[in-house]
Amino acid sequence: MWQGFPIRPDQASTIARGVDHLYYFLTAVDLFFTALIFLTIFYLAIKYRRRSEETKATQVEGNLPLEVIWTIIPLGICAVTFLWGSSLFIRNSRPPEASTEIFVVGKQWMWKLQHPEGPMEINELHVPVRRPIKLTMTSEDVIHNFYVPAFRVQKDVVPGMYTSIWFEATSTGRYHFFCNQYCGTNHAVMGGYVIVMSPDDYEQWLSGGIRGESMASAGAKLYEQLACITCHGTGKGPPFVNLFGSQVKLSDGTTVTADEAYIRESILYPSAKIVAGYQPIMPTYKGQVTEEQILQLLAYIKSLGSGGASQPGKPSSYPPKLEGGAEGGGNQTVGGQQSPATVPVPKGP
Amino acid sequence: MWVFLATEVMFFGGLFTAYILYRNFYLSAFETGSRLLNVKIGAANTAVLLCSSLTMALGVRAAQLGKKKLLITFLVLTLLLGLTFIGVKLGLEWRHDYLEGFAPGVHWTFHGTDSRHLELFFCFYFFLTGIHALHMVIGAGILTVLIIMAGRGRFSPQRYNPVEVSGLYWHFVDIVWIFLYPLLYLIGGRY
Amino acid sequence: MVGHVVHKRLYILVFAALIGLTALTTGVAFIDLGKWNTLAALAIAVCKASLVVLFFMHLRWSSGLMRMVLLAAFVWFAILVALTLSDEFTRQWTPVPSSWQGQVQQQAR
Amino acid sequence: MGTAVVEPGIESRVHYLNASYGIKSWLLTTDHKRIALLYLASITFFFFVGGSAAVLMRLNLISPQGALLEPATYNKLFSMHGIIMVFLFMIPSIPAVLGNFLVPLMIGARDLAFPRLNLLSWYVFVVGGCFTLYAVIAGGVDTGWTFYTPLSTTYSNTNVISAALGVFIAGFSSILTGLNFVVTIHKMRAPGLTWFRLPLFLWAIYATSIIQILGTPVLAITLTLVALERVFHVGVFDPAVGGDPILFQHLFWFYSHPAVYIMILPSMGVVSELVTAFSKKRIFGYKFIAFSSVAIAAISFLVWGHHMFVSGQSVYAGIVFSALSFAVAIPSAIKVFNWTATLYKGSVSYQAPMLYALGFIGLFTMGGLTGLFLATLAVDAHVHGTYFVVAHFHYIMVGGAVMGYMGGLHFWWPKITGRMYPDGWARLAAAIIFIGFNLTFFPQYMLGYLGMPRRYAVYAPEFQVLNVMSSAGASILGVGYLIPLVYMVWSMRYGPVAGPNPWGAKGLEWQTPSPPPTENFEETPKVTEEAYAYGTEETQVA
Repeated sequence: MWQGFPIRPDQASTIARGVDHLYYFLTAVDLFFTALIFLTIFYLAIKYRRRSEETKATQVEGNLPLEVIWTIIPLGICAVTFLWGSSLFIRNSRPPEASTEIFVVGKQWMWKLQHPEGPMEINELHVPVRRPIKLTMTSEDVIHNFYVPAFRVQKDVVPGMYTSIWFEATSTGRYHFFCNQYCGTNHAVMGGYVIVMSPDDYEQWLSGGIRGESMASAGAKLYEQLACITCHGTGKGPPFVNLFGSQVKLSDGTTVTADEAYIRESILYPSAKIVAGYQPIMPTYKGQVTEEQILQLLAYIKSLGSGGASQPGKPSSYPPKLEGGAEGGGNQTVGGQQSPATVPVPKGP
Repeated sequence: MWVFLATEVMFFGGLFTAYILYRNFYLSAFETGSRLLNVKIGAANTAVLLCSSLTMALGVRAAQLGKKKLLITFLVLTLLLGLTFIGVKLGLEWRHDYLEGFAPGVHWTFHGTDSRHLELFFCFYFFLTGIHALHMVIGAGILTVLIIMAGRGRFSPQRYNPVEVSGLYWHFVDIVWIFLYPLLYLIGGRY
Repeated sequence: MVGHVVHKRLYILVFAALIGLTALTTGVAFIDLGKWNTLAALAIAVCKASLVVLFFMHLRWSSGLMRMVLLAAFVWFAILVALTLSDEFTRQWTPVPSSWQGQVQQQAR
Repeated sequence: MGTAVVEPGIESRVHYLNASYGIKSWLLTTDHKRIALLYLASITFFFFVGGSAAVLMRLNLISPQGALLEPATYNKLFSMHGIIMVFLFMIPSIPAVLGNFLVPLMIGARDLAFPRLNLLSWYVFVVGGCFTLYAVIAGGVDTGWTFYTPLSTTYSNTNVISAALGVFIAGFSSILTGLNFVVTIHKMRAPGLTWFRLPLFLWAIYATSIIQILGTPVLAITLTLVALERVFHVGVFDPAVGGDPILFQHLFWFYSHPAVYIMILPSMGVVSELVTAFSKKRIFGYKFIAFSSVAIAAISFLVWGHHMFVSGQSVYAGIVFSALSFAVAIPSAIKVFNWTATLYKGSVSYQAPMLYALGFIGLFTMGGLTGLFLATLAVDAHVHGTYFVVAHFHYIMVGGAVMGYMGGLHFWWPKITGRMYPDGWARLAAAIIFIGFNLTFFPQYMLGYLGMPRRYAVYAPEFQVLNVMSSAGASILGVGYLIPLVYMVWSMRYGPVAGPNPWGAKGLEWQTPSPPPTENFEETPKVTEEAYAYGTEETQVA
């Protein structure tokens, strides 16, 4: 890289190198054809310039083999690029199983980033090097976009749904991130830095300074504060143990996967999907919980075990029998990481 | 004119796309919403509109044959039927839905199961029928002009293109309703 | 420029068919056919629309050009619907995994 | 050249410009040529309004902290720049000005199929323009030209409704124009003018009209929904009631991607005319260019999802749209190769229109090829929404479409006014525009890959060098656009008389006097030869 006049951002993630290679390939194709067209035009334009008013053109109507050739060649190049780009994209879209999950909430005009272990950051994200990080993102107002050029990843952050990206940083340092979907007045300053640290530094950072409680335990508190416990802990409402990732049978006979979107919807709009065997008695929590609190509740529910992951390939059915799932809490994993807080599993009175 | 109708197809097409999408997302709410509409009035109005299409077609035929009086009669009939449709739609149905509190954003009092998706259904209900009614009103205006022109003897078997073109427009609006009626009123089932 | 003059009786017949179909579609809605309700309603609507287009709008006697225009409009509408839905209905799918193992899980669910 | 010589040939003859006088004779005209000039005046006005917004933006970006504007002002400027340039300049530019003027002339007709509808569409356009200008004067819009929900429906406090209404109304003007062209080209061709004898410009205009007719209504209904949602605070894109903001993007891009081809296709048509006329040669591969226009129009409706690769759209839809987007590259490549091959063994001369045409081919090639980066999923996931995109579409729209428009305007200027512009100045301006353009937008490709997001009023200091380069280029580009304005206006009165066919070009429009009489042709011409029949016989001069 030329000092002071870079042609690409730092390559700081496992994804970056692959994207850059494809980019160089395309640049080469581009340069080749641009040069081809420019040189041909210059050559023809000079060779066949009108030397005098009398110069006559020789009429050439067309040439079928030539047309076929210059249809096939671009077609071939396009096909190669498409396959290359798509396969790379698919690979880059799928987070590794063991990713650490960090929750991101965008709002006009700041980023709130929440670590599962507790610390919440604003416009700054500390991550350890060489560990896959998955960002699960949502917005409180308009569409934003979380973009880290050095990692070559971005994704829109859309209100009302969860989107995600992942990356694995390869070298320590500070890397700019931006909001890359126009979001109103202060769009241009809605950014910050990803700070990639060595694992030791990261542990030190985690343990030092303002250390909030873990998301799951905050969620557990909410579970009691918001009185979720009075129904979901007593059997009046469906229990949460091993809920996440399982298949839920609904009263209208269909089943859904209990993913983030489903749980979020059920908190905000309980009557949208009613679990088979239960009454639609839950009030809406819209306006009473923030997006962050929803994420905390989500983390709590995930910490109670996930139905999909507990038996790979053979998902547990839901609702499970009440007495079976009581031991589910405690040391379950959140997104592949040991949850530091022990979450008490509420039992019915 | 056919080219213009192609434009209109895409105009309603955008709305229908959105409708199809949300209906699949929120099936039960849309079915509930559909059951809240008055199917009798809907069916009656469909019949009224079909009648007006018939009189319009007969009107075009009268113009082709150069029967001036018959043409005016049929045009007036078409206009009256069209106005009946608009009257029933806006005066009766919309008023009723509004009073019941089914007007999203303006007067919404429904607080049952899945209220917000129902709101979405009623958004579509008002947008779709509203834009359709707007087309009807424009159609009524065109008919009025045609009646005046016919009264002045502007049309003949050689020159009746405006009548025919307006006829196409009127039938197109009819077709839109032919799709709206089942999509809005019947899709939830009445059993 | 007198176009095709259609006999009055044909119009009346078509009209009768339209009213009949309206009654039918309303009636069908009162019978529980499950998924077939929607399909029946739409099929009947398509029949009715075709009747109007073919007879009232004289498409039966029009040139091929008109038919092409109409066809184009519907093809374009189909493009809009199909490609939009191709996104919306596949959004929950997870991308094909590197190891293909997740795919098996996906199918098992 | 500098003196005003009153040639008898132009002043004594009755033609469309001097057939009648007075404001009323212009405002109530149904003559397609006069309507074309009405459009020319209005879009030139909008071009300079939009252009001055761009100049202010570039000035602001000289410094990372923003040299002179508040972020809110900057946001309004780029929204205004986008809305005005796209909807009020680019989309009507070639179709409504050159198309209006040339379609009847090229097919040997007296006027368009619906002359009054044509006038109506100009008025509709002006009303749409007024709504948009009102939105600007009343405090601006800050949603960008894309009107993304829920920013536009719920969170923006600016004049979204009147801007959306303006675009909506201008859209109807575009629909009416397209409709008029389609019917005219179908029904009013001179005897002997079969489809495969049509000038390629008409093929391009025809393909464009199809897009206008089938695409614009979807934008209209979408913006209606946005406006209704703003008024009633509840609507179909609102996430609060379960609506999907991404659905808006689908509906928006269903029109707005093909809209890019509304801008570029007519330009491609113009270039086909210019390259043949100035190399005195038949076009290479007529049918390939003609069908590639239609193919581009059709495929353009299948690719809109490439604007949404990182929007939360499903990965599978992304793959489908990516494949379809590559498909549109093929017909574009075919065109470029055929134009280049047309020069082969020609007799090439370099008047200003040809310089614009060659500039078009070069810049369009670069713009088109960088489109491949954006159609490639993995690369787009990095450069999406950055200055790379900005550079790419400016290469297509300004480097491509505006170059073509300028070339066409120069080429047919003698036909429109009956007088020549000073060719030396015109060549100079063409060169300045080409250089200024590349200086402005090439650095933006690099900025984009470095990761500078678009629509930023202030930016990180690491991007400054390239931004300053770009701003410097913009000032050259601005000068480049002002020169033609001056000499074109000058030539209307003082330019030397051109004669019916100053370029020795083929095509029916050159067989009638310049400026043409109101009824275009004394008698309906009969066509007996293919388009671009250069070299068969000497061009007849009427």
